[in-house]
Amino acid sequence: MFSEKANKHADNCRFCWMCRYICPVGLQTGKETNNARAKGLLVSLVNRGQEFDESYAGTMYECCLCGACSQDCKTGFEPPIFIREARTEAIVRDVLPENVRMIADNLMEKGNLYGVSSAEIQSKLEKLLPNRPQKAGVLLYVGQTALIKAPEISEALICLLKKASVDFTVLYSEGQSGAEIGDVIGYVAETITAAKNEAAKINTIGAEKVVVLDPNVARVMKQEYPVWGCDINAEIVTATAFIAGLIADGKLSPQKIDMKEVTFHDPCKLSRDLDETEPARYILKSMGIEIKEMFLNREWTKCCGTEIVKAHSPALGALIADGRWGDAERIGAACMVTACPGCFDVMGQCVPEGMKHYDLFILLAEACGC
Amino acid sequence: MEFRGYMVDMICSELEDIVGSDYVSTSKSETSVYGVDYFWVSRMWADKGMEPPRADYIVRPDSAEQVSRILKVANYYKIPVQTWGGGSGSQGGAMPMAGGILLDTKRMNRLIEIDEYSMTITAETGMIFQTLENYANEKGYSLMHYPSCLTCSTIGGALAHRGIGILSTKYGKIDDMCISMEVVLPNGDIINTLPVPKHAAGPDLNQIFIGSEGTLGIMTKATFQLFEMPEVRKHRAFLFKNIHDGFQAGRDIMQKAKPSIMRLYDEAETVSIIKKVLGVDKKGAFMNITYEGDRDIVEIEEKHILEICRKYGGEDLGSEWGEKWYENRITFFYPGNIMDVPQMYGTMDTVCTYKNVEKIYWAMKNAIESNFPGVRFIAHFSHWYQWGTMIYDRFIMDDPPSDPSEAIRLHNKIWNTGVRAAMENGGVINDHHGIGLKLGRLMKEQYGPAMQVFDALKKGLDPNGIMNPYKLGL
Amino acid sequence: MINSKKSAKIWVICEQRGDSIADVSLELLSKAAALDGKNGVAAVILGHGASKYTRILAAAGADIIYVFDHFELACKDDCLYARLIASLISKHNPQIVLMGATIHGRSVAPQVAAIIGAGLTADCTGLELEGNDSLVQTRPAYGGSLLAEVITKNSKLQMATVRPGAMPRPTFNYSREFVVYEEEYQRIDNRTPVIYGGSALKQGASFMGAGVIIAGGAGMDAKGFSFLKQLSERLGCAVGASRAAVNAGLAPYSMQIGQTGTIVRPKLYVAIAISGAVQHIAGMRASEYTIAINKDRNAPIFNYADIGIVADYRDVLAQIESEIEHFQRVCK
Amino acid sequence: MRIVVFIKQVPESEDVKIDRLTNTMKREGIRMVMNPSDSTALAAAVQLKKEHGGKVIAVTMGTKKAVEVLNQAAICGADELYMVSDPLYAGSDTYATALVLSETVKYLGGLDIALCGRRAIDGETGQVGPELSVFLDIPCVTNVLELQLKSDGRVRYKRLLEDEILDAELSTPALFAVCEGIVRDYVPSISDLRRARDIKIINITDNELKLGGERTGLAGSLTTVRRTFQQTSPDRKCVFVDAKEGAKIIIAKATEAIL
Repeated sequence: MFSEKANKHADNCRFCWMCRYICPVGLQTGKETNNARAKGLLVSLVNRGQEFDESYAGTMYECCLCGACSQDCKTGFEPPIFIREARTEAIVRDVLPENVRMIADNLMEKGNLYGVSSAEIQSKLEKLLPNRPQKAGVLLYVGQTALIKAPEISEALICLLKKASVDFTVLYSEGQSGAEIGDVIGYVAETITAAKNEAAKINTIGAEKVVVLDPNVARVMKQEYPVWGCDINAEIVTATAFIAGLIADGKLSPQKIDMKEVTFHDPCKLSRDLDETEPARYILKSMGIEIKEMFLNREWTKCCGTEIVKAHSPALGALIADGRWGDAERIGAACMVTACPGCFDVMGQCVPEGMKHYDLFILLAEACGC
Repeated sequence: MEFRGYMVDMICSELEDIVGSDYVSTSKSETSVYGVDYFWVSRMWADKGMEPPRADYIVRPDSAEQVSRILKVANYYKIPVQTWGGGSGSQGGAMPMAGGILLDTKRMNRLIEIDEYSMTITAETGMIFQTLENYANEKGYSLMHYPSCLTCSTIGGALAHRGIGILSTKYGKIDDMCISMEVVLPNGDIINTLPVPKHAAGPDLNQIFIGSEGTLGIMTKATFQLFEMPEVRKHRAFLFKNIHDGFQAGRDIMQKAKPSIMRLYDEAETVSIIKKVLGVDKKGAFMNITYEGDRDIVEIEEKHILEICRKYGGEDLGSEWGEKWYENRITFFYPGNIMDVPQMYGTMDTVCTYKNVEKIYWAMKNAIESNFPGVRFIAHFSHWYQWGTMIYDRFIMDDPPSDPSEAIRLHNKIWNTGVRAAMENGGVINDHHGIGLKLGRLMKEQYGPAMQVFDALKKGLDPNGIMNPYKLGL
Repeated sequence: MINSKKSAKIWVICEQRGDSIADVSLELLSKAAALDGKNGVAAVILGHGASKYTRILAAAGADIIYVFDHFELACKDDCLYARLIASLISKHNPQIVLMGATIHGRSVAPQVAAIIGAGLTADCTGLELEGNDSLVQTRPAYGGSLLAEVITKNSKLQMATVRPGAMPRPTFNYSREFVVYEEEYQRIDNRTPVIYGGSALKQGASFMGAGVIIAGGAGMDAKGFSFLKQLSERLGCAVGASRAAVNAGLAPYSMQIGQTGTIVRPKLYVAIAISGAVQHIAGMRASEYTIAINKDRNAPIFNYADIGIVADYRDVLAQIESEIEHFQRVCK
Repeated sequence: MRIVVFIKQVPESEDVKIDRLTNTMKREGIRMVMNPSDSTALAAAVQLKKEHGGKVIAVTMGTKKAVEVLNQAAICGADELYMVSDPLYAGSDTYATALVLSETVKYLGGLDIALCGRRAIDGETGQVGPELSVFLDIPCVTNVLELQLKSDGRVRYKRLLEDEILDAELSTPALFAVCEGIVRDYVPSISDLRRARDIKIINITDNELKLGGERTGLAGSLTTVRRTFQQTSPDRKCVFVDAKEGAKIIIAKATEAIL
């Protein structure tokens, strides 16, 4: 059963392909089911009596929820609304494809995509910042992707915070923020409960600022938490914005790095949803790096493929990432910088011959002599 | 898992053997999605939750070689092959009416070459046209082919139905832009047209396949000319007392200048659509003109255009509305702005010489409005030539019969009436949407004995008649 | 001859409010007299100490006044009132029974109608007599975008509740003659609710009789609303809020104006940072004069406004601040 | 405890467009939703159930399309769903509707607490609740803001009046017509949604209620809409002024209105 809102959006998208050219999945797979129109059409057909079977469900997960379609829509329709609800419907009707069921179960049982135990996550956090301060002005929220898939980024960031002598700590009991589970099972009570728990944990630290490393998490905390009634009594700041601030205040003074033909890949959530396109560019500039922009940049960025897609369909994830690498190759870039643990992990798996791939914070840590 | 039959599975495994099992699908969700295109009828079916026409196999090859092998299999089993690019055609050309194979070209989306010296770009035809445009833009060029479906259609789709873009008045239709092609013939042979379209080596092969709507073969690669980005692109809008004055101005302008866009809206459309999207609340015939290129040349063109419009009493609305139209050129086609089910509607675009333009416009308007109460008729004139112009006329019926087959019969009757009115007065069956499923029946009326040329091509190239049955009247 | 009147054709069920009579009851008495004075107009008044209102009811147009005066009626229990009124009606069989479309009236009237089996039209804004007997009742439909003309059928008694302020102001004639019937009250059962007391809505938070209402939308912040509160105290006007603002926690629900809140019709309505959703328009479109303030020139609210100000509301509030001294000088 | 909630499907007010020729509502492209105050009533019912146990029984009367609101009700926590629909009942006014609903309640075996919205945003009469209470011979309270069930089976409630918020108490069975209050979309859990899928909607027609055609539908209605027409004064002509000018006008008009 879809909400009235979802139905309205689906019924408007079902015969309209206008955003196809911007859909990272559709462009790479060339599959007709991979565009907003197809997914809207399927939802509307289900509402008109067609059976919602496993093949429908599978289709709904071949999407990054990157929001490029909403960004493109001239009349303001938002496919992610009904695609998310269709995912919920798939779970309710118990028609999840095996590969998706696996990550859905991980999220609901372990609170992360990868089925890592909370004890293990805690130990990772303890390793990152042994004997953390109980209270601090800044709380660094790392997020599961950075913890499990890109620990080097978390380490670099922590090193930078120390270098700038920021009074910060981390949350050893980090769990599911609602970002990943919300994309996999939809915005249902379970998702909101997870978010509420996380908000409560964060509030125990009593920090004024929560610096969020993972843009997906930052987006959910900034935009969905208020709607879900999960109040964090602190300012939510993305790591890029926070670090850019430290550089501007002279708390960090990076050395020039000699790199040519560098392009920057905007994380969807950062550029489209939080419209933070400049802090990352400012950080690169501070290292004397000049950016060779890809044709699709800033809020028009093309999604890397996302951790979630990679988790349930590795091949598809890689295919989508290839598409983005192609954009970089065509403009003659020699290396790509990303600023999101997800992008780092997904793009990292298929770096083309002769190209290099860096994470913004790792690069900066280098430049700051960490 | 119901029993599907030995041969059914045999064909499936042969197709999987060609393209790989990931790229052959018989799933409910995929066949549903490929069962609805932009054709009003298919949308009406979907809106009523009716079972769409389903292909038996969705096949997604990624090279001409694979296409060739697929066509060989199809010919052996004599099963239909419908080619699907973007599916955004309004004439039902991509609908899998005969079941069998639906061949989606979108995996063939590689950029082959950009020859900046000869100013050409070559790519596979499954590429979304906007992507091709982006690739050209990355190098500072453009194809200058901006149809409203730019972002959703494929290169192959534009070629297959002889498409047109809003800048056609200066840069031409797709058939003017295409230089050379690779085509897979129904028997599986892969052929190339000559490297250039202008020669004295017999008729231009390109023009046989451009507009063939997948009935004579499958285009797999195409080369187009590139244009430099214009130094300036200026917009201007005018309001004429009536369309007659607008026509005269348009005709004269075409003899003197080369605008890229020239669009004249009839009184009805001026008050409806133009008001809705541009907020121009005026009575009369709205015309917006765009001219572009090197600054100094453009200034001269502008001088002529202003003079001519003044001569015919066109009120100069300045550049604002023209710019506004250009910004909104695609907005017109988004949900909420464009007609949609449950309305019944259609675009009966035709093209003719200036002599016949007004005759046809009034003939169609009267034929539609007098024969079909409750049907509105609006038109604009948006692609101009030295010798004539295109009439983009639409009919809209707000509450069509709810019974599908009744609705379809009425739909066909309206189309017959409108298109015949055009043909009887020197217009043609269609200008740039193609024939597809919608107008096939009227092709013989249009061509008369000349139709045998197409029939002969069809028989010669596709003896088993497997290529996109029921389309193009072939 | 009026004294000889035993019965009346049109009845108005009057409502006691605090220690006076609700304006709408008086409006209805005058309207009833205007509709068909010669066949007599009766007023029914219930409450504790209700007897003391007979003169003003008569002055407004009542020829006959039925009074239920008993301390047990002080609580204004709708169900109890309904049953008393119904029994009185079935004793005298009037043709038309009118009542104010107050919260009380819109609860009592339907219960009366159901007991008697009478046709009832809610929240009318117009009443006319057609021929001699048929009451043509006009009421807004679809959030006020249309008017519906309703007539009663299959029922001798025609009932309507009428929107406060919809009828002309009453004219009073204290020399009119009238008869009063003291009706005897005896308790029916113990279903009467126990009242623990009421918390009066704060000054400026009640729309009752408010000549000026200033309403804020979700486009405003808490600071803006607290400014409106001060303003209401200084101007003596009421403060309202849009649904969005209420949902955003900027104002209590009791202050919500619209289809899902209160429907108001002040002399002056000022809409601040309210876009003008259909459901809000339904609640304020009857206002005599409307001034809208919004950043967005295309906000629908402007289609319903006499004066439009395209600006950030803070700037306008600042301007009002500076204007207000002058206003208070005028009041003195 | 049997808590019966009466819900109605109404057009989403944002979607209502009037056909200026026929002076009726345009039907196409309209989203149908649960009447706002009804969904508040439903939420209150589910809350009562959570605190005191019992069954929430959702009843709607209308066309077949109205099953959507019943499904919605199930998601929000209703245990039984009844769809009252019969050609005979078409065109019922508030009186006839209340009669049909009261018969439905009797057919279903009575109730302990009845809840409904204070009024539907399409009809805007608010009469069905009070009329229904008479037919059920139970007391009713309208414009209720909040209510809680006490251990002695009585209901303590807050009622919004023009000038005050009343705090009172009433014995059950009784009917409460609740205000919209702050309507928040209910966010269901996966299990809510699964549970809802398993609840079957039970249809009730005149075969069950045996009211016949005289007392129901158009025939049984005591009022009839003779015609609909447009407001004499439609949208106003808006004059735009700047902030300073505007502030002056506001104060001037306010002075005039208040003095």
